[in-house]
Amino acid sequence: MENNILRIEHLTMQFGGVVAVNDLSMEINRGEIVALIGPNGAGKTTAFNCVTGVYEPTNGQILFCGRQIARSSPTGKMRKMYAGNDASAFVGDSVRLSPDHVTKLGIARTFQNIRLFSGMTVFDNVLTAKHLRRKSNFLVSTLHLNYAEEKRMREETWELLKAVHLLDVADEMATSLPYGKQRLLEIARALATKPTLLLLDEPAAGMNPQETEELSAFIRQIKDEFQLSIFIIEHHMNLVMDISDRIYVIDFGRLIASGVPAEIQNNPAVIEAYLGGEDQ
Amino acid sequence: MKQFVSDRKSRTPAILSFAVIALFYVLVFIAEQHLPSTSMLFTVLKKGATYALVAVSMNLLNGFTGIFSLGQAGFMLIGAYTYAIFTIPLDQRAAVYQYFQGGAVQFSVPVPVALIFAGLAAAFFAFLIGLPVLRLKSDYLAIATLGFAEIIRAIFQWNQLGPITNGSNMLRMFPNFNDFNIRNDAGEVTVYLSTTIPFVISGVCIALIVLLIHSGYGRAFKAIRDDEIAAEAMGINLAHHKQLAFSISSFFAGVGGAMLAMYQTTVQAKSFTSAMTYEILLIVVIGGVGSVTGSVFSSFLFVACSEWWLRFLDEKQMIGTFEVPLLRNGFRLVVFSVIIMIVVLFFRRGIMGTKELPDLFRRKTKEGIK
Amino acid sequence: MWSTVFPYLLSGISVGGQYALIAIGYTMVYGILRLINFAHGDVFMVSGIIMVYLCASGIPLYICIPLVLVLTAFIGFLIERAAYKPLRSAPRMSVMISAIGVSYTLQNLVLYITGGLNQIYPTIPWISNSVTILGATTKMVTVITPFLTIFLVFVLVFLINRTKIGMAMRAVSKDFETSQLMGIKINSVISITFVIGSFLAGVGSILYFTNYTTVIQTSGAMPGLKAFVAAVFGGIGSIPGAVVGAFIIGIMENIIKGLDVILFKAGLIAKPLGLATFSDAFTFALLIIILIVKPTGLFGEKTTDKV
Amino acid sequence: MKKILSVLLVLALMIPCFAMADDLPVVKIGVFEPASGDSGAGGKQETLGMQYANQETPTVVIGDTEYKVELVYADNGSSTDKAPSAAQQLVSQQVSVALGSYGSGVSIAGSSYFKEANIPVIGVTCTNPQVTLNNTHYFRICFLDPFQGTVLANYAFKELGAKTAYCLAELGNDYDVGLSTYFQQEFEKLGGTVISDFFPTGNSDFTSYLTNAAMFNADVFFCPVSIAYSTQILQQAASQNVTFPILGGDTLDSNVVANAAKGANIKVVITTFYQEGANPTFDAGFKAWLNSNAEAMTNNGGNDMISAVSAMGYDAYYTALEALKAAGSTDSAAVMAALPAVTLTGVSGAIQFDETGDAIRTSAYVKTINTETGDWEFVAEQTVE
Repeated sequence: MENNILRIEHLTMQFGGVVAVNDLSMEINRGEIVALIGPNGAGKTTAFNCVTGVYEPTNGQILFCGRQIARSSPTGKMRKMYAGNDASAFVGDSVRLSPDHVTKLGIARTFQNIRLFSGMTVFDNVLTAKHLRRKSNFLVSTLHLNYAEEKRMREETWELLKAVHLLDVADEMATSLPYGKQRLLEIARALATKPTLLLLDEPAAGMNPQETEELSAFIRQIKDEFQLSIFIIEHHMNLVMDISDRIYVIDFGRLIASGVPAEIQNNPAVIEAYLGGEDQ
Repeated sequence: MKQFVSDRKSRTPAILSFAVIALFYVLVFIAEQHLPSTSMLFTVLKKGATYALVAVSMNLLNGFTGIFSLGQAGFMLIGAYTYAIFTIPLDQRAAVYQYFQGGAVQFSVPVPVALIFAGLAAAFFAFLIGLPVLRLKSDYLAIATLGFAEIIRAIFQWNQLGPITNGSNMLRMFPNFNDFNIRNDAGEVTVYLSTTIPFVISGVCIALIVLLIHSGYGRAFKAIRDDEIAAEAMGINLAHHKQLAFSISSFFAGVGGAMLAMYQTTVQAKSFTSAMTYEILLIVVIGGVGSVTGSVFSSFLFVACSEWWLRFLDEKQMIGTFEVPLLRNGFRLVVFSVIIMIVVLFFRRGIMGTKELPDLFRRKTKEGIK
Repeated sequence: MWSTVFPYLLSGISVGGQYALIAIGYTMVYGILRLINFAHGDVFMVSGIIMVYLCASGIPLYICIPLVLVLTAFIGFLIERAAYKPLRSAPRMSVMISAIGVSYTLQNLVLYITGGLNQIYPTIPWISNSVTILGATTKMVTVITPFLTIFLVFVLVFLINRTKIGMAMRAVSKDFETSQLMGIKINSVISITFVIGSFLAGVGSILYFTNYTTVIQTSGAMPGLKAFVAAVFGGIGSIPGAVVGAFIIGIMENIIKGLDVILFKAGLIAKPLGLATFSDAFTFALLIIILIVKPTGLFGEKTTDKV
Repeated sequence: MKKILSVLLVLALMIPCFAMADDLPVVKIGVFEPASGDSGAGGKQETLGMQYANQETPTVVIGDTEYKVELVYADNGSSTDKAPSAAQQLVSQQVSVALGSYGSGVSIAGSSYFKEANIPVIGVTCTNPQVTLNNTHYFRICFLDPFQGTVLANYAFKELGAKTAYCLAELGNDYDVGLSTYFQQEFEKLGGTVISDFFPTGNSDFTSYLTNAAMFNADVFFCPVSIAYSTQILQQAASQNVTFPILGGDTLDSNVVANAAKGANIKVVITTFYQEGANPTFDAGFKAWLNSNAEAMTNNGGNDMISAVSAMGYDAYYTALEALKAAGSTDSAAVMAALPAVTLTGVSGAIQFDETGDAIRTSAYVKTINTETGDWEFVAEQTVE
């Protein structure tokens, strides 16, 4: 089977008149850490939401391990107001998998604005994310006849928490944790779904330099430990340059550059976009 | 120590709570044997047990899955009718279906079976209703379910369905709580069970709900309550799980309805109004949204106040020759609703908040250690 | 055929007008607080009770009527301050529950005061007189209701579009937090909303009870619920929507009551089916259909929640 | 703040119940009547009869000891879901016998609780046969719906010459539905046609139903509904200038209804148990009592017109006393055993129970409203053999 795990083709996402993502094409190979960077409002998170099935793309298709998880072309009102590039390519039967389905296939994500289960303990947050991998139906698990499975899941959860160094706070309420730990917990929760591709949306946001240091090490560690490919959105350039194998840069929804960190660092277009981005 | 992670807390509180509950059941049984069966206490206990089940089933939706449904009365109605229709003794049907030549259903099933039927019927309707309605957001969902309850009520009252539902007329003569008493040949009661059995029924149901809440599916429900988007991103199928919660909740609401029928000894569609749903909702709120224990407590408290403790407010009371002012028919309800408003406004977390029975002991034991 | 349908149409339009006046209260409050004010129907009922007692106390009508309206408006204001203001920061569900609590309280209070007996509503001269139009005899009020309603709606719309407070209202309903930052006095705006809503409910109650003449603690529940359905149907938050919805529901409901006759006369059915049973249920069926087909209602503008 | 409130809450719950002190031993008679809801007015008027009788004869000699008769009230709220707890209340206070209720539905709903505690109940004006059928504990001093339905049907068909009748009943009200069914059966037997319709509880817009009747060219509009609804129907009928007479059952026999029809251009005919003037001494005494007692006056709807239900309540009270005397004890079971044999000449006529526990009644009063004065006027005494 082909070696790219995620392939985005001519992805365009348009809200009313606003084109958030415009004709974005990119791919992620197995075992890679790929970063998507760009000024605020460049459409990075929108791209994530398209991949994870939160949004239905206006145009384009997304393949995961060679399987279509989204494919659509402008329809209805959109056909008139469509402002992206060629809409001809993907006419015909559209595909849209719901977020939970996408996760089941093996794509897990974290959120830019942390979305932990506020009413639960750290431990339960992670344990809950194991729900989708369970074998037993609801009658069996209601009557707690799936003792073995439950036990296994608890042990796995325990391992995960150990991996992210949150074991000591396992019984705290998730929302009572400091910011940095909450982000780690989100990652642990994502890992609990047994993904092959992990999407990290600004994992270092609100972390101090030292925590960021640890984070980059940590990301590498989990990548190897869980044989992941990682797709990351991040503003911390040091982190990005440090960990990513390849980088895509978008500005106003358009892809303006791609390549290995070294190339990106001294790409005039990128610098311009960023400086421009900063100025506005 | 691995497997003890997350329930590192000692198991004693749980055991203690079991002990307390068991003791309570024993007390109820003993009391029933020795106190006069006419005592208001038993009315309260019977109705309380019924309401407890319904309240908990509503809490499963509103408190644990975050679905704000106001359809409870409708599902209770379905349960009550199903139970009644299937249990009215054959020789009584002619009398009950007096305007419909004894009705269409010409068989009756044993009580336990009928109870399960009641639940299933309610769950089935819930499933159908859920398909379109559960896509709606918070208060739209609430009002839509409320609407469905009203529609169900109208359908059951429709004369054309008379042979089955007895039109808008009362269903009665079906086995009620008193038929659980064991009688000797002379017809005197030897063992009183008319209160214990309802306790057992609703006890079993509530236990099942608690088990569900603590199962993986229960966690999934809570996840949906806390953050739908995150839950979905963790691979939880919203539609499927909401549908599940809705149907299960309705199943138990249906059983509760059947119990209410047994308590009232007659069933009539027109009494299952939205007011009934509001009453149950208030019980849930007073007990604490998201606490099974709370719902159970407040059910008994609510019933006891409205049926028993505050009754005296409805009658003239004399202290010596002085007549206590204001006391007359209806005053009880005024006091009652004022109390409720105070709870809603100032004790928003209710009696228990989100605590459960074991937590109470847990705090105690902790203090003990210190 | 027409002569068959017309009388139902007539009473439909009149009851529709009365629903409309209640529905506006719902829709305005929802527009601003995103709250289903379950107590609104009971405010309507209480207004009726006040009228009964004022007249019984021998105060002449021309004083009673304005007094009732003022008092009703005041009650609306009071409820908001007592039951909703303290919960400004609380989750929406608990505010909604508080509303249910208020409705429960009002009903029980009236039950206590009236002793649970139906109160006969005072007959207001002229508008209680019978008139015959196109062969259908009815009360004057039936005829004037729709016109009065439309008139009041126009006044209201003017108020909202032309005056400063109206502008504030629109701002608040668009974006609560921002308008707060912009220095709009949220609380006074909300209070005024409740006052207007209750005032209209008061007018509605005068018209409604002049038609249906008995008031009891539960009189408010059904009209209230239906008015709310009307508001949702028309697109909650939109005043014209509420009015249109109310008229549609009022008419439909009465058509259903007469459906047996209409079908019978049209020779479509051999004998009456007792379809009148569904006169209430139909309203809710309508609600659910609209919610599923177009959740924002006929005139409601779309709201998107951010991921 | 919270502290204080919680204390208040506790207090509110803790207020003790004050007991009355008295020298004579007390025998309790339960009054199982609606004091609120749609039938509230009727229930109160029925209760008035009992209260009057009670203050007329406040004591009774049972065996050889004199007892003070205490009326214990329970409001069944005229709804079948409130009735059980009201019945429970009376049962828990161990009444020797209960009276009531106004409205058949609530009587049926409460029945089984009295049965379980074997306390006898004397139905006052609950006319649905189902109340006493296969019950050993439920008795009744009024006539039954099949009888009343027959009387009404005959009157409508023969006296009013009606060929088409429009029946309107409240959904799920056993009294309404029952009576209109029996009316329909008899009326159709006589060769008339009947259109029957139902309105949901709490409905207040009857214009459409009246229109229905008109559209079906009904010659008579039969609405045996509770006072709350009948008043509205009459007024809306008046405002629609309906041509057909309005026919009703015993529930309409109330001054509240009469007042509602006052000055309106409508014809109202009903059947009932008692007509003012049939027993002058009772009338005089009762009116005097009403006028001396403000609360009673308001409960009677503000004037001293005598409703048949009051007379029935009065008779029910004395029936209960007779039963207590006959039983020779306050034990409810004994009273139940004694009741079938009890006979009494009440103000509403002779009372004697048949084997099902129903009073043997063969005549009903037909009344109409004089819309000028707003009074009930005697038309005829109908007898069906």
